[in-house]
Amino acid sequence: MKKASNLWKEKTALLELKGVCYSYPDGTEALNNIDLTIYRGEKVAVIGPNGAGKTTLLKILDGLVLPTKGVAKIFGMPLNKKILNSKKMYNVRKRLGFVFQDPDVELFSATVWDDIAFGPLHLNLSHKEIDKRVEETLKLLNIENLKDKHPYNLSGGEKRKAAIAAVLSVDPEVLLLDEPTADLDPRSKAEVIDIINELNKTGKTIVTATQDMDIVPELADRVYVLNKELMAEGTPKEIFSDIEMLKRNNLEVPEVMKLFEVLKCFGYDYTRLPLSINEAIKVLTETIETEGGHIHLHIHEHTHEEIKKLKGKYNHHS
Amino acid sequence: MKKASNLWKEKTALLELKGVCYSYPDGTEALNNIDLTIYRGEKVAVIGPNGAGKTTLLKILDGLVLPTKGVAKIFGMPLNKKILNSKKMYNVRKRLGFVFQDPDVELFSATVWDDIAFGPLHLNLSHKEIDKRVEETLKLLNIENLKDKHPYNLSGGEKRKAAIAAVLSVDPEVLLLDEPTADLDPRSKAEVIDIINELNKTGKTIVTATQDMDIVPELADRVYVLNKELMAEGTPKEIFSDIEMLKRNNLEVPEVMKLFEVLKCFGYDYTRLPLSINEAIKVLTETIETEGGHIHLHIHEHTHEEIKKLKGKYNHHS
Amino acid sequence: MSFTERTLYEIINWVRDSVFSEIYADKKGFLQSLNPRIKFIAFLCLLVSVVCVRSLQVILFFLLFSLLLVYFSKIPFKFYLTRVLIFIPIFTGIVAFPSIFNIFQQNKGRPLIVLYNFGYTVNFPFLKPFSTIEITEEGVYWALTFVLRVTVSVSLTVLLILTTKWPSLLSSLSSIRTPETFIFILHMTYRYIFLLATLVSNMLFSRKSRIVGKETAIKSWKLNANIIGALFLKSHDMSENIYLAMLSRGFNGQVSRSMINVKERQMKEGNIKSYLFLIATVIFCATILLKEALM
Amino acid sequence: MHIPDGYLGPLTCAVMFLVMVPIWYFALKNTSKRLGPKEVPMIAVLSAVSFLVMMFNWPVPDGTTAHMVGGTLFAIILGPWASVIGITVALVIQAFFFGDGGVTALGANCFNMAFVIPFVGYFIYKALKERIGKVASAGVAAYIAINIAAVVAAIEFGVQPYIAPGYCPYGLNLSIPAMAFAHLTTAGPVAAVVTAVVVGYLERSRPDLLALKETSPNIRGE
Repeated sequence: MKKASNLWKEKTALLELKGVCYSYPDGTEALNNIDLTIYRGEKVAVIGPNGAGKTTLLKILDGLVLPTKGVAKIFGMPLNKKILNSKKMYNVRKRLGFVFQDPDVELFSATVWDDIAFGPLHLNLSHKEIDKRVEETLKLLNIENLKDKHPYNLSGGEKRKAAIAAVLSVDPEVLLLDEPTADLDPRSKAEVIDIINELNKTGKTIVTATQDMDIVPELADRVYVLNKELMAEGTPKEIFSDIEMLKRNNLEVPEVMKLFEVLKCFGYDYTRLPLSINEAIKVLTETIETEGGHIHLHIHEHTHEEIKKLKGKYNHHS
Repeated sequence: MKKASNLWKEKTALLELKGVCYSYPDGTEALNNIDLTIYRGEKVAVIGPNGAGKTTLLKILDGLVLPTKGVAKIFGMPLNKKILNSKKMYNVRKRLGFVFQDPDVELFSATVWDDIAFGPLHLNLSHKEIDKRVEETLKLLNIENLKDKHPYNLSGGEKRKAAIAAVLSVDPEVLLLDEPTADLDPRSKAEVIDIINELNKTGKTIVTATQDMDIVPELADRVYVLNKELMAEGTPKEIFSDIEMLKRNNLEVPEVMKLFEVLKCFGYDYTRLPLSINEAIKVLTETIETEGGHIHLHIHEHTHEEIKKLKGKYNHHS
Repeated sequence: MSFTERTLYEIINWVRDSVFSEIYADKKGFLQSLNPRIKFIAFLCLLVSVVCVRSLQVILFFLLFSLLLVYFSKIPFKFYLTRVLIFIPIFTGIVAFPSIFNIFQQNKGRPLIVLYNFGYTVNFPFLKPFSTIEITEEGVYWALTFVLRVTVSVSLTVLLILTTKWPSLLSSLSSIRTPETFIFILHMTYRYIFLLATLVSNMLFSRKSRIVGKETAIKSWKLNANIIGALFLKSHDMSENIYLAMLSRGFNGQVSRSMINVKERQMKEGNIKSYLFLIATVIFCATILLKEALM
Repeated sequence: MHIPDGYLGPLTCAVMFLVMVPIWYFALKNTSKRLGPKEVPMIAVLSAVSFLVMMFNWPVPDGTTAHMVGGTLFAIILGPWASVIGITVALVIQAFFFGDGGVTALGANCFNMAFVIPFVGYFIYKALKERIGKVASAGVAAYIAINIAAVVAAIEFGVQPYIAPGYCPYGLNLSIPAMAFAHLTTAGPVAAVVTAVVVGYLERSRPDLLALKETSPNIRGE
């Protein structure tokens, strides 16, 4: 496993897992020997295939489930059964927000307003303050129009935003998101990504579990690859450079990266691999500006061979 | 709305909708004035945002739900309430297979074997024939190892394959798939796409409803854009060229296309817009071979301006 | 965590993890090797006999028999005993305890220990008039019989479930002439319990994750009701889609030959041994019942 | 309210099974004839819900717990005959899962919870809903139904000491007050509150589920 870059060492660790294992009561192993740290203000993504234990990991980080082995420290406090059932957890939970993959699980009240007010109702706030909180949250996510609707009647994108709002209303420091873009159309996806990034800018720490590789560069400064064990850790760039490792774990790289590797076969010797369209534009501009004004694509003697290799490298198709 | 290309007119129409409208019992409109034809042997994709009515459309095509207005013809037979409840429908449904988005809805028996046998059991086949059908289907999808498992012990990818198998065992001519790659990791996604294309090669007609733009070029020769009404129809290339229309409907184009448009800004004048990595390789090779051995990328006077325009064109982000 | 949450969470996880895991049904022990339908009938005989038997000694004999079966079916005793005793028998013990005292008995018994003599007749609401508080011989004997009978019944039921896979067990019901529609619904219910339990468990998790202060009992009742409402809605929707999926695959409302896979394989499993076991059980039960009847 | 194996003597068990046989027969006949294929998965899924609902144990002031059966709710949505099937299914599974509600006592348990509750609940709801509204009548119906069922159960095991010793040791003088007290004060209110809230919830979000019966009473069966 790769080591965490030193950069993060200086930051405050908020959530820490040490040697964490988790088995279901029937003995099936979900997580094995996980060491992981989330620092204040980061955007971290946990990526892995179906059944890799991503959701379980988030549940442990949220203090909902205890590891069967190893230590989970939340805000510096090691969790145990006693603490988990004590009133101390209220303070911990206030600082953590967990958005479940299935928004239906999050929305069980009669109206969206009630769901958003659910958390603040436990904070001993006055009615007026609760009102204010809810209104602010509605505004933040731009869903004021949904407040009186029954969750049952919302579309997929609206449900997702309502679920995020329901968690945000307690104003948590850390936001744990399980597949936040699942089942969303491209527009709703973009909106949710914007919301998450906006929240990160206001200082919230973001942990996202996902198997959608295309959103990783936008949603993470740092990535953990999980497949029951931690397989790798690093910046998105570092992770997406190790295609063999990704393929072993049923994952892949964003499409833009693939295409740039194709261009390489045609003789484009880029300085760095872009992960998104915007980065691609930057990289192209840079190369052209430094390489004497142009990039020259051509078929050289190894092109066909390299392309063949490349196809084999990326392809999950048999 | 664009017109269907003439090519398909000569083929046999299997499913036909004429002026189809659908409203939910509470009055909400789901579909409005849909004209659509599915021809024998095609691969068609129906794309649209959350809540566009894709699932309802498939249900109508499968003869599960009657349109509130307009005519649905299945294998040339116009449906009405009487036919829908008559025994004739069993023969019709035998020729149609519908894979629901949620595999849990499809897998209601105690074991995968039983789920796959459910369809054939209702065809009045002998036990021996049923056995054979099930075994063949298991083999076709390469899931023999799952046959005795309970549906709740399957992973996401396995569930999806089991659900497809459960529908395939009746050997339908037309396969209607609702978001077949939802919730799958990249590897399982690739496997499912392979299976679908394999089935199409053996002569099955495929209709896929999806909001994942990246799989559309692989899963469709022809695309309908649905957003309560039909917004457009054409080959994937035609559809993905109309970015304004896609954006209006909360959709977007595959990443590879976006990047090629970026290359255009840098002076690459490609002959056609590729939709996938493989096509991109082909296009690049062609251009280089015809354009005197190379492509020349550079910053010309309009590059920056064009890129700015391009970004605005694609972006759903605010 | 409140009491509600804890019990809910534990029960749901218990359903999810231990009941559905079938660890012991996969072991290669005696009961596991029997044909499930024949085993099912044999166990019904045993259960009925236990309910019919009067004497304490004979019930003990049944207990011994069930423990022998536990041993030969390779089920760890510790696990087995906790699973059997923890719920019903302990509860029954608490329920039965007062019945050893004369004041809670219907019939007058021989006093074993006299705890208190009032010297006059006491009238107490719901109770028969009494003048002493005593533990009676009959009271102790019948309380013991009661508790033991309950324990043996539970023990047999647990043994049956632990050694049989659920689909086989439910299909076995058809061997006692249960209608196919009913068995089909049973199978589907069983299938969706797991799915809905996962859903409920996630709803509870999501609630727990957002409870950041003390919750009053009334509030938690109302909330649970909301969760049940949401569960109802989601299940209802799901059932409509299941129906359409079934319809799409040729379902015509007639449930016939629903689970041939399980059933057919059952027919092949260890037949001779199973019949021997059934015959032995029937002889065992019949002898005991006859003997009692003659006594 | 689940009566385990060993609480009831062989005679009571046999009688209760005999009573249930025609009820089951009519329920199945009614279900397949009147409800149609659509209700098969619906009954199955709602049985699963009922199974889970029975496991929601609620804390009550005296330190014990109570649970509801969901029978009234089931009957309001699917009609009483479908509820007989649905709750029986849940009870069969529970009998095997927990040994809770015994196998030999299944007849008795089904009579109390799968027959008495849905029928009493359904008819009270039907009689009251025009007068005091759906939510309130659902609560009242659930409260009365669960209490009547509890008393029926109390009679079943309260007669044991008169028939045969070695089963449930308490006579009617004790069993009826004990069961009635527990259900009047604990399980009853829980069932009432939950049923009412759920009906309110459905009224707001899916009124069609509650209205179905009114528009087509004969499909739902009575």
